[in-house]
Amino acid sequence: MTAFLARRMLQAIAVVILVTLIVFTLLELAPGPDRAAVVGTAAHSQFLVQYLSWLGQVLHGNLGVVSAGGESVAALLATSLPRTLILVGFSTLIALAVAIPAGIFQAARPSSVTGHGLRVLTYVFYSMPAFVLGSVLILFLGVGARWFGAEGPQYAGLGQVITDWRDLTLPVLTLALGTIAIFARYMRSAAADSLDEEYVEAARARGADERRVLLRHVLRNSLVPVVTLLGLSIPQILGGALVVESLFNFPGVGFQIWQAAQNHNVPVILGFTLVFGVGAAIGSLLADIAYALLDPRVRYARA
Amino acid sequence: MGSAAVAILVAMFAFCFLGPLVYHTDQVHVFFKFANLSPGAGHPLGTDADGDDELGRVMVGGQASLEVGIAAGLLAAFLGSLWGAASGYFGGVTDAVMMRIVDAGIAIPTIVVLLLIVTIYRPTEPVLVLVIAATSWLSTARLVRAEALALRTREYVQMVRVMGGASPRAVLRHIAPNALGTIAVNVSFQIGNAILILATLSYLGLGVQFPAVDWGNMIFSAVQTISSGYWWQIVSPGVAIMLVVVAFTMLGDALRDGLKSKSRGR
Amino acid sequence: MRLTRTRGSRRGRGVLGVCCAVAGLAVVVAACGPVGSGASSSTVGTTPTNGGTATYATIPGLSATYIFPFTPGADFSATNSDDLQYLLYRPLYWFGDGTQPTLNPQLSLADPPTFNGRTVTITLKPYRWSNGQPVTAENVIFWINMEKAEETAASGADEYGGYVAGTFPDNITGWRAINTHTLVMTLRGSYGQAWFTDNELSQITPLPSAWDVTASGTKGGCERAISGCQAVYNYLTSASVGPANPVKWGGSPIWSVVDGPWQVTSATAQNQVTMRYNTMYSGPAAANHVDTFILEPFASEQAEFNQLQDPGNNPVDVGYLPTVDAPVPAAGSQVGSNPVSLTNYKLTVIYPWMLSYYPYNWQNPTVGPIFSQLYFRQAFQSLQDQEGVVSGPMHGYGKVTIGPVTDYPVTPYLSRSLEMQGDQWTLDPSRADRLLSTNGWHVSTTGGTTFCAHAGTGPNECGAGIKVGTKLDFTMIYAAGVDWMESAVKELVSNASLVGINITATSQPTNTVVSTALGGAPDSWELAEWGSWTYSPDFLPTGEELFMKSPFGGFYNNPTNNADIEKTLTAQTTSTFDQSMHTWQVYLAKELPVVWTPNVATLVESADNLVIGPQSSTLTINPEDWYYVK
Amino acid sequence: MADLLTITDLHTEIRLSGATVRAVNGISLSLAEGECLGLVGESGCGKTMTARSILRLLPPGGMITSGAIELDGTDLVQLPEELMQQIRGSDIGTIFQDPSTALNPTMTVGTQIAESVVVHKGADKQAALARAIDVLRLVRMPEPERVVGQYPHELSGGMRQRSLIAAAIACEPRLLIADEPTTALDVTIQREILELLDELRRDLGMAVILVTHDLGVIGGRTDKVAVMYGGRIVEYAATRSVFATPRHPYTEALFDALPELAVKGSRALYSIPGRPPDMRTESAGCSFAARCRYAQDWCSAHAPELDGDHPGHSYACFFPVSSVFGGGQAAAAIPVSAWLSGHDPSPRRSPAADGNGSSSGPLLRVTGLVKDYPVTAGLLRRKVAAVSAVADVSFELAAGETLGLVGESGCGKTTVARLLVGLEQADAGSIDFAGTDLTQLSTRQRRAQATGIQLMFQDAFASLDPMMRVRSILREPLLIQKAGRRRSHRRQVNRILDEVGLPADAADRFAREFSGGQRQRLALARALIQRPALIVADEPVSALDVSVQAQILNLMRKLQRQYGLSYLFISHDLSVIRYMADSIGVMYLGKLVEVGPAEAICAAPGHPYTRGLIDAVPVVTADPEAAQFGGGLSGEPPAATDPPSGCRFHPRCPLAQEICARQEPQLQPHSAAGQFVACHFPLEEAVSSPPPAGAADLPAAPSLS
Repeated sequence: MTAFLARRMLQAIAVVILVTLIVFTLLELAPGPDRAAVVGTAAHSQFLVQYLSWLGQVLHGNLGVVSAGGESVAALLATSLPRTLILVGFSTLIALAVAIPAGIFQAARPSSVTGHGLRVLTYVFYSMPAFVLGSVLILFLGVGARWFGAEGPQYAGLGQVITDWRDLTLPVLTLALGTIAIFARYMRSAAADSLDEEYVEAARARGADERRVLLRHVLRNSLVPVVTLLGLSIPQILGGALVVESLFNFPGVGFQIWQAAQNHNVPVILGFTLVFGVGAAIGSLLADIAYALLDPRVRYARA
Repeated sequence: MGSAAVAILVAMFAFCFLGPLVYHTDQVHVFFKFANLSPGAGHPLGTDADGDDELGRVMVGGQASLEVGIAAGLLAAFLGSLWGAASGYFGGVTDAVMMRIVDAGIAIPTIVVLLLIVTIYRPTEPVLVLVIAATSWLSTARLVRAEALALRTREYVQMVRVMGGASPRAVLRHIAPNALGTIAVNVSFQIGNAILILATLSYLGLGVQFPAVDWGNMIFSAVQTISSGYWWQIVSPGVAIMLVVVAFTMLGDALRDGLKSKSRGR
Repeated sequence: MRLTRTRGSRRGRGVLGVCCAVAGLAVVVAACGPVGSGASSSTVGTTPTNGGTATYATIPGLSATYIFPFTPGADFSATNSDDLQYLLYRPLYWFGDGTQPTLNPQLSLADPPTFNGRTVTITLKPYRWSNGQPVTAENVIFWINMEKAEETAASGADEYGGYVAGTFPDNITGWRAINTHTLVMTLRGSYGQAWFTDNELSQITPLPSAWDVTASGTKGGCERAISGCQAVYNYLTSASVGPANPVKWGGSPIWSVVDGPWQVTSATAQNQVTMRYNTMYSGPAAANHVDTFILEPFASEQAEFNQLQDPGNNPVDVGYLPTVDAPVPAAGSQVGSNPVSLTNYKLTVIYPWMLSYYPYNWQNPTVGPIFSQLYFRQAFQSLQDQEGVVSGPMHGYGKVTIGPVTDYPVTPYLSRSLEMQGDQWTLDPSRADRLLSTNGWHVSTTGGTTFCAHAGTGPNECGAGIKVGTKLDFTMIYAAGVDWMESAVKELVSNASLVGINITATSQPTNTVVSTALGGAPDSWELAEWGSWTYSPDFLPTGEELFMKSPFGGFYNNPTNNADIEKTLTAQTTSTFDQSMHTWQVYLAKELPVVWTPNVATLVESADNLVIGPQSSTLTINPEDWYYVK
Repeated sequence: MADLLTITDLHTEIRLSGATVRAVNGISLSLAEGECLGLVGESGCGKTMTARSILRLLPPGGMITSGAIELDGTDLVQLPEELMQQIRGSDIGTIFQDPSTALNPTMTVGTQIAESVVVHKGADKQAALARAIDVLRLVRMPEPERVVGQYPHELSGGMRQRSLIAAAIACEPRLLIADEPTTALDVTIQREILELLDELRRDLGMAVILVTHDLGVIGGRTDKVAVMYGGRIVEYAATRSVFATPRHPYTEALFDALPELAVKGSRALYSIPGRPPDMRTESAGCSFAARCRYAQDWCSAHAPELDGDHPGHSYACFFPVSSVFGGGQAAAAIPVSAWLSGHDPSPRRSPAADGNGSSSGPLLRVTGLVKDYPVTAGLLRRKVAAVSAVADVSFELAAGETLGLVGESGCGKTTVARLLVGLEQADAGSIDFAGTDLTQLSTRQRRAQATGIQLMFQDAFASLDPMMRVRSILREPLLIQKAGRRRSHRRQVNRILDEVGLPADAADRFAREFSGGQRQRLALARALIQRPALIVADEPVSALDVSVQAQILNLMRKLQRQYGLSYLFISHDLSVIRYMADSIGVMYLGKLVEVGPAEAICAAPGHPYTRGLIDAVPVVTADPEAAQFGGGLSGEPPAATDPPSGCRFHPRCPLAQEICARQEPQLQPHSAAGQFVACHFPLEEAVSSPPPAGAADLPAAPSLS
């Protein structure tokens, strides 16, 4: 297990280095002044020299500055990242909490009315761009019914952001619904595969009822691929957060990237992309660890 | 499921590409005086904020959505398959390096890369195809590599060596045709995805540029006035995009189920 | 010049159309400005109350980021100056009198300047800083020294965004305090009084002595000498910006010294700024007013509109209505009804003091010769459907532009005859067809591109520099994210196609459009639309910044016009100023140096029970006069 | 004794979208307390569906349409699902065929064993685990306290099956349904498991239904047998009676197809022609009529009833066989070694006699073959150990002969096959084939040599490209070797199809459209089309039903005669090896422990391991005592990463002494017959009564002659 972890971590480091390279290459494509804002005095030297100097700055926590004489990218990040984590965290938890039972249900009762209904809903949410979904939710649940705020929480304190459920609901819901659709489709297929396995038959033969079969046998086995998907989905979810944050005026990382893109603020885009990339690499690492915890075969086989 | 999906797709293709031959509208000129008319005589689906007939516009917009979506989906699947097959085929260090590149690419949110590229290049249809494909091929690469690795150990592939055949034969005659099923499934998902990405790009103002139009920017324009009650502007392209994306996804699901039962042929 | 953002209509976007503004010479005449309305259905009493909190939504995408009034170009925004700095640190002269963009003696720190040949005398009113010290002539010199130090040091420096090379403070040779409250400046030339007041003195914000420090508690020397300014500047700059500095604004020993009616009590890293009423404020105090004022930033108009529709826990009391969401007013009325979803607000309309147009690139080697032909500009303006854009995508909230001086709000600067004439170039493709056909062009109305059939400079010939076969085929870049602008461009492309003019339009971020048009190579663009030019802090609508071979005017350069403008700048009396303004604008209106586009209104929503009075066309706000009613 | 289970006229159907499969078509049977019933038949005959019907766990679309299943007087068919759940696991225990898939990989073994206790007895976690340990002890699991906390993948195949049995009996059910409990296991373990089931049945007084396709498994262990065919019971009687006088031609055919019995005669194995009936359509007559060697016109028009001419032995046939099979010989015990050493006079070999090839040397000579697989670990994937898959193996194979390689799973026999066909590179040793050392060839030369040696996999379906039509599959070797002109290929394909007994139109179909036996024919056809000298057949019949297995074995022998082929025949099943092979190599953990002429080895194994393998082969007998015959092997081979020192077999060897752990024995001549044995203490001849190898033609047992 430790060897597996160590090797997996080395891979993650390699991925992070590659992420920085890709980001830096993208930076090379950017117009000159923007590049200078990031690489500083090294702007005229060789690509590799520039890259290493930039990497050195990044390692010292210097992601560049937002604008001449302005705030540093790192500082901007420090204030916006926790918000995004709240948004993404809540939505992902909700998505998992809904998608897992929904997927299992669809697999267990594929031809029931509820099963068909869930399937249709899954397809609908899957095919709806986040900005449409968010706008519709605002129109009906926010502006229409006045149940929830049409704008994300604006508080400075994270504690207040979390407790302001009225304003937090719609952004979280928008992001969650799209994520649910992705996860539920996957969960359904994983659970259906699991239900076909002989050990399920064996459990039934031992007198386990449907509940027990689904909860004790199918759930954990079908979670294994879903956890992998979760790890791979992190960048996608963060990308979704970008649309949701701008729609709900929620000043998180995605929002800042989006603003920066509008203003061609390359240092901000690059700095944040780098952090996203590193976050995703870590997420994928965590998913693999979770995978190993869920599936004892991995734990031992790779040890 | 699969046949329903095909039926929807055929209908939507006919609607978008043959529809304008039957239903003639002026989608080029702007007539503010006809703006925001609700559905009725003359405009079965109403008009948009520029006075264009919504029904005709959904047809024209669908052409761009379908063209870009299909081209990007196919291209992504093609690139990803090549990369994945090469990675799985060479194995070893090459595989490790190629897959880490894919991992790194996946780690960067697609939308951010799109933002960056599209802010540098003017988003014309070919650029959008390239850009969407350039960010979507990664998942295919991963999938095809896994498939290639699995296929490489299949006994019928090993038989080629027993019979004295060389590796290219194993790849071309056995691995490739058998991976095609998986790739076909992936193409279907990729196309649906590409259409959605295109729509999201419209939200960020980076989608197809006027005078071209696609469903994404139709929806986006409509979403802006969502509280003004012009429901037909959002419903028409919204239903169209949903039908097509759902159909491609259903098609993929159906193909995958079919593949699954085929591989259990015993 | 100042970067502001028009409240465009595109939602989900942070970046909107840009307006730039530069100083001019000004004489003040009355006109009708913004119009209030907003029939509100709810039952609100009329008894004024004292106290309360007013939350103000800033312009979407532009939050308060810079508290030091000596603001660099990058932060030189309407939000920073109008909504934050002016409330804390009053400018020497206040522009915006009622709805007119003219000097307001009541709100100014000094009496109107008196000119005597090349000297100007400024007499300060007895204002006090919140730390009890008086506002003195030294405080004004502090600013002038600072500007002298920062702007002459390095050419092209951007330390103060309102600076234009060759103008203030380059055009004064001396300045000294005669006594605590009186200051005399010596001018380099004999400038027009209106121009020097409205476009030059308008920049000055007196700075408190408490700021003349190089570190906390270390006295600097900027009030005394230019040489002492750099260190002070560095210190103040670092105290205004930098990581998480907005949070430090509240309670800062520097920024809490104010002479305006407000004082910052707290600010968040997300740029939400809370202010409290400054009880030491020396200016005119209203009988009733709110005592807390909050600036709430918004990323997009859509988010702001959603918040207004569904106030939730933190209602916004004053905010903006996106044009796309505004119902079209009934014929004849200036203000329409509120959207049905906005129940507790009343709608007010401001027509900002600005000019809307977009330039031809006169310098472009390929299409410049075409743009140089007056018949072509006439034909092209005939394809611009100003009325249609106003009634269409602007939902009725727009005003047609007829010449280089804005016709709404009506000011004394506007020529009566021009105003009576109205738009001489309303949409008329057949006129465009005629103009082109009679000048040597083969006009295609069937989908082809019109081309020059007869080269030469004679009658019925295309004109100098245009070869046979030259096609009317243009590229146009325009600012992304402004709904009405996009529709207008679409319609223009559509109209142009009727006479065989082919326009390839591309939307780009506003900054890109602006930087390309202002700084790009001559052949890098042909037509570029970013929106409007806002007259602030240079409040006179004179043409020297726009039409004298200026990048803002597409490098239009015409000797007659240049001479006309010079006359306006040197006019010594109000009547000669107005006279020369009228002469100039009548000439230029015929010249069509740029393409006129309609001005779009700013739609303000304010809470039913909050009285905010008529809002200034200069976009400044006076929350110290706002009060709640019961 | 009252009947515990009574099934009356049970009909079970599976409704698919296009058709209805009548999986169980009116069966009736009964089972008393403590009784053991064998349910026998080919795949698809409905035996598993019968078992599933009792449990009421049918696949999607499956339902019991009529009939009754009474367990102790309660009709299970009518029972609500909740009550049925109470029966499953408590009154009825179930063992599945494949312990590797029937155990949940993400749950500990203990949790799964305890599951029924938790469900039915409401036991808490602690008590349930305690019970799990008890039950594990009952199934003789070593170190049960440790095993309860382990996951299935940490256990060997045999231990997994023990766990599965433990889970089935945790609630001491009164009825145990064992569905092919040993098919997926090695012979050695199969024996242990069967014995365990026997003991448990006696100790717990359970009734057992043993579902199997292998008559060898039920012989001597069951009280009665129900032979199923086409969803019906065609013969139903006491085991002894069925073994003594099978009356239904189908039962008889099953016996005849057994290679164990076939060696005795000079004839080829009997194979049942055709395929099992399509259960989607109902035939008017006897469903076996189409494949029956005694069928008359009458049979295909009328369906026979299940009755008998004397009580206790019923069968459904108009023309029952009486003693065609030779009467009572199966009734008595046939000592294993006796039939294994049986004389086979079939003239199937002797290449020299056939005039085929020179007698200058063997076709294949393998010398000192070694293959290790590295085991990597740690961060840098350093090689920390090696799996010694093949360790210094040498043998010879003459042209036209068959060498049988036998051994438990993991003994390295498949690796030998892969080395021979070039799928793996040997680490040391030489493979001398027709005068060329294959290990010295370049890749290109090796490819060209590939014509000479061909391979058949166990899983024929997996070795046939699912996307290719049969014609392309068969033509591929010709294309690769650029053999002949393309025009001639079609002719060759058609001829080879004919030779392996497939119709010409098979060429245009896909592999998935064929049955298991037909697919193995296709694999054989592909191997043959290049006219190789040697075919390496890796377990070619172990996935097939007995009847089909017989077809393939017969075909292989026919083709061998026809072409003078050599076979390297790999199997874990000694009886099949014995039927096919001229000489036998016995492998254990990568080592060849015994090699020599087939008769000699079967008659007088020199190595204790060979002895154990022979003893483990199930005996086709109805006699319980005969079934218990012999000691067999206990335990399972240790991991090949860390093979035991000295003689690798010593930890399991009953005769092991101190030297065995210290010194590795070399292959030594053992008998005059050319037997070689690697053992410090080789078995003396005639230890277990069979005559010496040299006297292989002597009758083995009185009852045989």
